[in-house]
Amino acid sequence: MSLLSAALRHTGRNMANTWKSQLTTLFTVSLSILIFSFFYLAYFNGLLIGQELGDDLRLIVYLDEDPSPPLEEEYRRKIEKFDQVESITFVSRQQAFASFSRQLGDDRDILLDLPPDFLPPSIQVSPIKSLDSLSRIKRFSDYLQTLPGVLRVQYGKEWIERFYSVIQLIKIVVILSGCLLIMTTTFMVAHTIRLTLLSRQKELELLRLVGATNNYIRMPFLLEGGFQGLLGSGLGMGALYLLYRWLLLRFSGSTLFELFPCSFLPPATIALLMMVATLLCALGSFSSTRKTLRF
Amino acid sequence: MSLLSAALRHTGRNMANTWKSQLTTLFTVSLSILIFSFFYLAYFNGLLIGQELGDDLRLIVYLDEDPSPPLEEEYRRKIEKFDQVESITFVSRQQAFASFSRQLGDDRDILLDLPPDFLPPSIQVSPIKSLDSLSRIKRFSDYLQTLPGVLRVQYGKEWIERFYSVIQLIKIVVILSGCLLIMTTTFMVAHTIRLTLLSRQKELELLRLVGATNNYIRMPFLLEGGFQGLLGSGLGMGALYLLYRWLLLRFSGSTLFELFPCSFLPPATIALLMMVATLLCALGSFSSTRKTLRF
Amino acid sequence: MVDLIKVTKTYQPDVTALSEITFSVNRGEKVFLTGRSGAGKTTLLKLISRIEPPTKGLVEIAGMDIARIPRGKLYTLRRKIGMAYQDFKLLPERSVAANIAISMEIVYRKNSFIQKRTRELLEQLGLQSKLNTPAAELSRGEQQRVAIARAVANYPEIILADEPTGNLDAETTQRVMGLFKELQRRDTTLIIATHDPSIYQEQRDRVIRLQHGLQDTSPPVPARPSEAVAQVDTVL
Amino acid sequence: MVDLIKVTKTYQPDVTALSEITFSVNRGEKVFLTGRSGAGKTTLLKLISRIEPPTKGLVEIAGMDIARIPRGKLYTLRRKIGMAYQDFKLLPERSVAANIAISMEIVYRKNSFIQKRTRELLEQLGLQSKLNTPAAELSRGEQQRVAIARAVANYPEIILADEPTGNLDAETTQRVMGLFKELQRRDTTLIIATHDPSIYQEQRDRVIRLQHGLQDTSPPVPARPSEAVAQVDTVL
Ligand SMILES: Nc1ncnc2c1ncn2[C@@H]1O[C@H](COP(=O)(O)OP(=O)(O)OP(=O)(O)O)[C@@H](O)[C@H]1O
Ligand SMILES: Nc1ncnc2c1ncn2[C@@H]1O[C@H](COP(=O)(O)OP(=O)(O)OP(=O)(O)O)[C@@H](O)[C@H]1O
Ligand SMILES: [Mg+2]
Ligand SMILES: [Mg+2]
Repeated sequence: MSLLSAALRHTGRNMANTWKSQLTTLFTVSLSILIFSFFYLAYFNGLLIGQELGDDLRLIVYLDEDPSPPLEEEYRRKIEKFDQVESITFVSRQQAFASFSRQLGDDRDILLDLPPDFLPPSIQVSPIKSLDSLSRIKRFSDYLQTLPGVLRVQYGKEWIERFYSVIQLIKIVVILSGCLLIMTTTFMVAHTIRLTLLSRQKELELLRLVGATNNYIRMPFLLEGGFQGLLGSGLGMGALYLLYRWLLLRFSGSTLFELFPCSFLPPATIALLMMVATLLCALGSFSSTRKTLRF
Repeated sequence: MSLLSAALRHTGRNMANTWKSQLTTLFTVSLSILIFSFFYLAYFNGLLIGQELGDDLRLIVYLDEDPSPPLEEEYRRKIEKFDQVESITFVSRQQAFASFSRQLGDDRDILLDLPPDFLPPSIQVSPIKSLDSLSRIKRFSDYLQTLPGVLRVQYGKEWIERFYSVIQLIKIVVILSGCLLIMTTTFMVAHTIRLTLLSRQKELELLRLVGATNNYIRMPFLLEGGFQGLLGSGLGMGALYLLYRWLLLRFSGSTLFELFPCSFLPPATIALLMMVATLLCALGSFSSTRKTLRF
Repeated sequence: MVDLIKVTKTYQPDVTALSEITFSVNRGEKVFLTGRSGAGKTTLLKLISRIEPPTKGLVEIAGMDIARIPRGKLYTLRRKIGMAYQDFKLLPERSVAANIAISMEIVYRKNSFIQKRTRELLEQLGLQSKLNTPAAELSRGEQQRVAIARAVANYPEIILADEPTGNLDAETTQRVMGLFKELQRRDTTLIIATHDPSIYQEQRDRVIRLQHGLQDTSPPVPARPSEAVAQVDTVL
Repeated sequence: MVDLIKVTKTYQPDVTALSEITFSVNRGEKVFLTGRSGAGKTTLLKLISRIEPPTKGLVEIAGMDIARIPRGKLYTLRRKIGMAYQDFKLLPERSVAANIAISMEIVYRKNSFIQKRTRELLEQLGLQSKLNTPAAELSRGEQQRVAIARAVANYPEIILADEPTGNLDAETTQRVMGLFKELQRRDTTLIIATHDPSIYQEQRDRVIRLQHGLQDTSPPVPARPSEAVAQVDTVL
């Protein structure tokens, strides 16, 4: 009891005395959290956008004959056995002709002389979405090619390849910068703690010499670290939210946000990030005193 | 002369005495440079990829008649007046039919009954590439629509919009993270210098008290800062190069690097970055002593 | 209360600060520790408060071998001992009152007690007006008195004073010695390291003399002719 | 050489450390500055070396008003003055030799000179064996001697010694005083702040007495009866 109240008193006094360096630490923590969660948010939304972008991704399997219903069932079964798909649509000769003429628009007169069955029937397969689906789609296409009665399998190969390349690039950038940033953050926090310790080394040694218990000496560090972690991560998250709102506003006119749904981190993630930050700061600060309490 | 040699001696001794904190500083500088140049490299290659990706970007202007050569000249003149273009190609009815039948491949028999002029002639316009061209292309398209004899203007609207959205997203991520990282780097370097100063404050004060000139006191800091900046940025660049080589190797099998040309930063940029880092560190270190030399 | 048996202390690599020191101090006794600069006085005090471990030999406080105290329980020893360090070890940014309060705060003394005791000590040492001055803004002699006040504040059983009057004039020295006498009346054990013969010459207390780390058991030689007045030391 | 005219020093907010001090010290003279703890001795020395500016009054060194020296030229003043600080201001991680060398290195003395002078001083002060020991591993008295050695090493015109013998035993004090005498013979001006009557009692030098920041011009009263032996001070 008296330990806790003494620790609280000490923490308060220390923070009041060294508010400059305290602000520095707070700023460091906030910045680190901001950077980290910014990248996480970017990645999170990248995944969302990736899903959205992949929506019209489908394989078109041209057949030589309109399949009979039992054959349709057979195709469906075989396709579903190979890989998960989102939907399978059968397009008959008529449907193909109708949609082609719709696509031609004002030029549809040119089709007048053509027999309505000059286009082959097809199956449109939409595979399940994932960010690594490029090779899967290739394998899928190869498989479909082997099915009986299949003329040709077609998909937006170039478009898909390019799109997935871009997504892959984003992923690499995000992961690598994530690693670098975790390093930086760790480093900065360690640095800040070292600075704080250095400025209080004398005091810690003295406390030890006059007979304070280890807990008495370390408790204020635990509290201080935790407090800074909590406040810092709160500020960082706040800054991130403001940044997010600003971006939404700034680009609300552009096609970017019309096309893609953007969303902020879910509350559970925010809570988790803040908790981890608080814990890390508290423990980091607490354990950093170990070296000083040798003798 | 004696000043410089004394300063060199001091610098050497200081660095030998405090090699631990020196290593910390070095690591900080390296990391900062690595992070910064990594983002720069990502942005740099993003631009390259953007150019590459935009390559098949073109507007197709359908005409009602094959234009006569003077009309062709007229079109060309009008288009070039409106905006810079990379190329203008005229496609006659015949050429359009030929390329359509090539596209159909094995199914070309269906065209046998059609007259070879059932497709309209067109002009294919490739605008100059730039990363902000989406709105420009829209305006271009609107303009072309107004030209006499134009049936319809077509371009891969969706594809372009999506592609530019992704590029725009990358741009935002890179710019924002760039800002955050510059803040962080500045902060870390200031932090490190503060730590160094703190550990040498006593010495600086003493030197001042025994009658050393300001230059004598500060020169070692200048040299030390410069040396660390040079070495640190060199190491950072080295690390970036290794990272780059590793990425190339790691993804050499994937489509990413088959599609896009990837290149390292040009030597001039590297030299510039290193020079700036060296200067900044030297000056930062030098000027940080100002406060200590008050009395 | 304090017993040293054949204690040797060697600093790495080859400085023998103390060799084979043996003496004991009873409860309530006041003992002076003298010797030339570098003789090992400070080292001896550090051994007693276990700031340094002895290389050889046994140090006992109240019959307990202090080398046996585990690191986590060291505070029990340190609370018994009040040490006025030769280099003071004050916290420069804290006020005089805060510096003195430290030794009482760590044992959760009441605030009212702390304030009363602080004022009383400062008055005794002539520092009333400096109560709220940061320690960095004191003269050396004032700092020295604050260090002494901190050491004695919580009524420790043993007080180790290392050169407590090195920066003090004669009159202030008298005040400090008065404070020590008062504590002695409360059965406090005092060990005072000093090179100033004037503070032990006139007293009937025991003097332990060190010479290059060795215990000097020869009868004391007057350092300067004018001081050879009254040396009543009972060398052990 | 050193002239103070009606010098007053007030520390913010309300500590008057010195008021209206006037005296002058001639070249080659040795002057003792005494007074109780907190009387203002250190403050006075700080004013002379311009570590602190006076609140009022004039401080002249060699006829020059030192308040007029621009900040960038301060080193010319500081090189004339060697000061042994009361808190030593040694660099704890550096060796004894390196600490002493500092005052010579800054004026680009030759290495051979530095080494010779360092050895000579250490021998004179009985510290030969500590040449390469880090300053942090010295006893306080040893540190004090190193501080004195650094102050005098480059033969400054003026030496200010602040309590140079506070941590020294009688015999070592003699060595230090011997060193000072030798420097005086080289026409060095010495101002020594001390509270130890024994080091000025026996000398024929002038004593300046401070009392609560005021100059005490009354005839000196013996601090302790046993010391009222021979006080030959000529108070200004
Ligand atoms: N930096 C400072 N700020 C405020 N007050 C100060 C400062 N330095 C000294 N003082 C005060 O000025 C007065 C004179 O101090 P000074 O250090 O000159 O005394 P001194 O004669 O050297 O004493 P001692 O013998 O104890 O060293 C003291 O009351 C002291 O508290
Ligand atoms: N940490 C240390 N490392 C190495 N040697 C040390 C250390 N501390 C003290 N010494 C050496 O041990 C010897 C005794 O030192 P100590 O501090 O005990 O002397 P002292 O009697 O207190 O002297 P003083 O009167 O000068 O304070 C000295 O020669 C000193 O140089
Ligand atoms: Mg000692
Ligand atoms: Mg003083």
